Amino acid sequence: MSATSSTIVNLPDQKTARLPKRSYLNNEDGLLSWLLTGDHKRIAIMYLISITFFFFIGGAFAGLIRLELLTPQPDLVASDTYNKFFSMHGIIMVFLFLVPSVPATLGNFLIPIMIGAKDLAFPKVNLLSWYLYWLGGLFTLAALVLGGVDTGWTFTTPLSTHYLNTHVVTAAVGIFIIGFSSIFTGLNFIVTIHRMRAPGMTWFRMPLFIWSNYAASLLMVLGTPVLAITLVLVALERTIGIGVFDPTKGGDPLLFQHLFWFYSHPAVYIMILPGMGVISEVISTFSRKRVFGYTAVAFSSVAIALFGFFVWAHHMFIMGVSNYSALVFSLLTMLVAVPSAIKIFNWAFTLQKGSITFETPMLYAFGFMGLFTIGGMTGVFLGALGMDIHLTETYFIVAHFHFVMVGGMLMAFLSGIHFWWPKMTGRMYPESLSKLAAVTTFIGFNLTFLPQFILGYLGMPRRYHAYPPEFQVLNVLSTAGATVLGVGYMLPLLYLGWSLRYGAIAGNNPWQATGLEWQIQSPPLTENFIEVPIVDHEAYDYEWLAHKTEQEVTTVG
Amino acid sequence: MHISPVLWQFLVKWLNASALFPREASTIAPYADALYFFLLLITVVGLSVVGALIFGFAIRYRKEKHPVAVQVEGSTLLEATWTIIPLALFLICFVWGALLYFRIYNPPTNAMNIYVVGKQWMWKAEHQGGQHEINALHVPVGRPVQLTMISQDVFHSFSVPDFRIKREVIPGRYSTVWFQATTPGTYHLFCTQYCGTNHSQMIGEVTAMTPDDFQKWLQASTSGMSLAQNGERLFASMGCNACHTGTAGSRGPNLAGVYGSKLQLTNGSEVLVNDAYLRDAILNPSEHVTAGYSPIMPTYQGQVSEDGLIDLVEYIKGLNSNYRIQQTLVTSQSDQTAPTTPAGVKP
Amino acid sequence: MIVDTHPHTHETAHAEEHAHVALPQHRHHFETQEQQREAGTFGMWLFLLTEIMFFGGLFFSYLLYRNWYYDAFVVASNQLSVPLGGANTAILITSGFCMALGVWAAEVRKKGLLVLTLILTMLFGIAFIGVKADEYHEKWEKHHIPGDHFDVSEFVNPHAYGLKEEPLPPDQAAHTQIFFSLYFAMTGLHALHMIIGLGILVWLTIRAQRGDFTAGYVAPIENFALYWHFVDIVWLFLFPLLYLINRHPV
Amino acid sequence: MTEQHDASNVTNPEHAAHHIVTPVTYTIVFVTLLIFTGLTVLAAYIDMGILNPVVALAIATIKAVIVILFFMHVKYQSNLIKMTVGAGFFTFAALITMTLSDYISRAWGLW
Repeated sequence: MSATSSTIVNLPDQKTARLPKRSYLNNEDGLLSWLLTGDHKRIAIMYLISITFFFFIGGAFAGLIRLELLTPQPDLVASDTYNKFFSMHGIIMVFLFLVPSVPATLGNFLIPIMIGAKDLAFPKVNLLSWYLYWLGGLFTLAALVLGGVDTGWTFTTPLSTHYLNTHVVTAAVGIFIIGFSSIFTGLNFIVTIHRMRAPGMTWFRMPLFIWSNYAASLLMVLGTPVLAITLVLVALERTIGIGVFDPTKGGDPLLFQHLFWFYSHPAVYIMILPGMGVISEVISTFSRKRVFGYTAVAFSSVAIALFGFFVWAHHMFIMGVSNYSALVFSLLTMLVAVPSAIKIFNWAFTLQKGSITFETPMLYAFGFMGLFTIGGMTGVFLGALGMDIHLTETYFIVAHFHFVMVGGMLMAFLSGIHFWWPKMTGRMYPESLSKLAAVTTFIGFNLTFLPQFILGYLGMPRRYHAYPPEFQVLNVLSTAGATVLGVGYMLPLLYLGWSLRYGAIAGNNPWQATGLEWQIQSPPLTENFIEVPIVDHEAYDYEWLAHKTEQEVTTVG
Repeated sequence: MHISPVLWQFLVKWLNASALFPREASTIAPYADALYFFLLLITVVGLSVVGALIFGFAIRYRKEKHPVAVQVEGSTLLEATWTIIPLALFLICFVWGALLYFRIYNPPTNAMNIYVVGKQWMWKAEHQGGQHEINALHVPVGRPVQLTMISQDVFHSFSVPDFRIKREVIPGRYSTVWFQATTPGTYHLFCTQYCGTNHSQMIGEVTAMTPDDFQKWLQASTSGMSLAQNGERLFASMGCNACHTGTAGSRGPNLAGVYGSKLQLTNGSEVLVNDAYLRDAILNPSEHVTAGYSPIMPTYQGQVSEDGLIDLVEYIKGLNSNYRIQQTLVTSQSDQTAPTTPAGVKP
Repeated sequence: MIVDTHPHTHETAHAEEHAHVALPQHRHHFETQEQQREAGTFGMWLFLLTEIMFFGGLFFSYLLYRNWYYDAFVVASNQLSVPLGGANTAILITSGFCMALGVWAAEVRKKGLLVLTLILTMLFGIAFIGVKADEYHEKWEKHHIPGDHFDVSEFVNPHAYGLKEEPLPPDQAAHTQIFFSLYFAMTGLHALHMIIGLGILVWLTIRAQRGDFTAGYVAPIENFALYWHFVDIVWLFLFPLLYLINRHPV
Repeated sequence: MTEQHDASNVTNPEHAAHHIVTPVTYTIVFVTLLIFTGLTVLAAYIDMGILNPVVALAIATIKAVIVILFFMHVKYQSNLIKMTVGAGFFTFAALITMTLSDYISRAWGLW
């Protein structure tokens, strides 16, 4: 490895390299060995396949939405069909893709390995949560096949309870079940992180990926049940008419909003926090430096989780919450933005005095930082009370949360998938093609969603099937961007599939990263570690790694 | 709005011309836009700082240039800097936003009141003179207009982007918003809260007119009966006047001049009589029994529409004496004795 | 290959650190049984945390509407039978007591006692469900189940039904439906938890009969006891909140 | 247990010794719970005004705490478990107080 090369990738000699004879992938054969497995890595792979499946279903709906919005007239589909498009897009993307995306795939795969454990604390519960995910997914698909749901993913009462004739209860049952899948995942992570750490793996030696997943897990465990009970009440209201959310019977429709957003606001942190964990790992690895201000980044995750429970009513500023309450929630919203700012700057300063290379995961991470900054700052627009009045319920808010969820979370997810792909499969993805995909995604994303900010300020309401013609130019831009974005997302599916067979053999540690997961073989053994590791160094200790490599060379070589 | 007005006009005009910016057609719009530009500014600055850091470091410390990383633990000073500066900026945004919020949601006392009823999928506007409009709203420029809004079914949201105002229209509860249009013209009116199948058809036009034109419009589109007159008719036909006679010893409390007063209730609490209270007292009378009266009033839940409630509220609001109540009680055929239009609501 | 190694491998670690032989229930990925037991307890508590929040949403709805429609809540609440509710509280406490004894029996390895206490726990649980079913049936006959058949005439005109209550104005009487909605949602979900618990109890009893839990492996009994006690606690709040809002003559 | 624990294993500083609660304790708790149940019924029949719900909730809370501490062994558990229980009630309290902040202040005035 010459000092002037522009990459840190260090692959074994491809002529002699072989995948390990025994790994979690070939430890047992047959479909049943997968469907009944307790191995967190296999479950992670099953999750990866499942969420990819749902991602492309949700993505197809996104495509249809953008296609309809190409022209101002309601010409592609009827309005109730359009309403089903965005409802199914939201439900599938939020509950079946974003919430489980990083935790259930990368988290499942990596959390035990990163802390030096053989598996999650409750492997059977882990498998159960995958089955619950699918059961819930099947309910959602059933609602889709039977004719779809047109409540929007927010199930606003009394619309969802009294005024729609679609399969609301089926979808609610689906989400209820998926909620328990998410609860069990979170529960498993918390117990694992508390109880299963290897000797020497103290809290402040844990990789930041663990910290952020831990914070997200807390939110999953404490927030999701409130959504569950809310959906139960919605289903009861719809089937029996219990009146709790029905203004004609004395119920308060705003109560639904409170209970729904008590989960659904923390849910956005469930979505973004694990992504932030990925970014910490990637930035550190590709700048060969310990994350700047490790403690601050770790605590900011916990702070986001904690504050995350106290800001939900900012979704209801114009919905009739009391103005005093709006003040309090707006103030707290401003406070919750601070930890995110801390993270962004700490990542930026991690680059300082590093030795930076630009592999695909790093490109995605750069994309994340830029887009998340925009997403976060536009969140401040919406947190400022008076501005929120004009901006809420318009395309501004659509653009804002897509910047956070897609520009942030999905970028982080793709970054993580590329980063740990060699570990998960033992093979490298094709570098130049994946860089192309990263750039395509970034361009496509901005083209899709930047115009929507302008549309939002112009006042174009969200969930509109038809719109005034003067908004068309920006909508056409957005649709064009969505096409590019679609290509950007199809590419990884193709080349990652290709790499499963033809990718270069990665070896144990292609990035020369410090995490415990990189010190074992790729793909790992079922039991992860042959011997229980004892941790005697901080996370991201590149000197330790260099020292260790040196020793290996002298003793082995 | 501390930028020079010339610059401001230039900026806004230019943005308008490029169709990237909504018109500023209300007194609130410049205030909202000022905050918007401030937020935009700190976003651009923040993004530039982050971008500069990333690109700067990425170029300066790329592996070819800087093959060996120097480990840095962190820096409390730096971290404090980027905790405190964003926090301060966010707090400014909070205060500014809160001030704007109260500007938008605190109507001036001299505002002219228009009622809006939202239903799937149309907007009904009701002027005090009895002019009804569907999916349209005519307002005069230069005069504050307060909208008292309610939904008949689901959540809707009344949004006029060019005025920078928006407020949820809630089933079972009045919500209000106000604006003062500055420029005559027609503006989009949107329902922005998803409300079912034809959500995107629940649109309309707000027409701001010069006061003269507005007066002409009012006269041209009158239905002959003001809201209060409709209310009076309803008051009689539903038999309200049987108890609320306004005479001593009547079974219901005196309603003349009740609007705006403070009432002592039997449960000991004191309430301010406003639109919301009147509506609630008609629908849930036994929870709002005026001290000294017994809870004998039946509920009118489900018997009177939101429009009817608005008529009743408007009638009670303008009730200064019990003279007409007693008169209608005598004739008891209110719809045949076409009442003279009260001076205050001349169409 | 490995970072550093533990002085001994997983299997030998066991033999040295624990005098007794590893139990068959010991899972491979835990270092020690102690770790496994604590993980189990911790996991169970986290699950109960979700249950707190699950019922929490309902408790908040109750709090809100109780304040809004206090009079309706009082009248509706007085329809519930305090003797039945009180008896059910006692039954449930007794059931919980039996369960607690069961944990002790498992810990001191008395198989017969464990099976006995589990069966008692179950019987008291069934008794609770039985009483609850009787109360539900009464509500059904009186048309106090929310929905299309809900009938407020008993509250509007109590004297016709031989009740001594003050009549409630119709607009307030309509709000009794919210009370009954919450009553059925809360007690119904509570009863659902009981029924799930009873199902698990049957399975535990069969395993206890086989002697699974009296050889040092008590985690399932302990964790189930946590669940069962939690269900008790929910009832300890439901009873005063639903049955005892205002029982004193005004 | 703590002191005999493998010193190199610092991963679990949060655990406590396993404690067996005796039937005597359980019986005392059982009887206390029954007495409190009787008390709460009695209290409901006495008019204490605003204090009625306070007393009812106080008694219920005392009962719940007793069950949590003894029947559910939290008194003998590690701090981790105690914190977990605390976290649950903290979040519940957050839900209630923050939501109530809206409902209570709605009555304060129009703006």
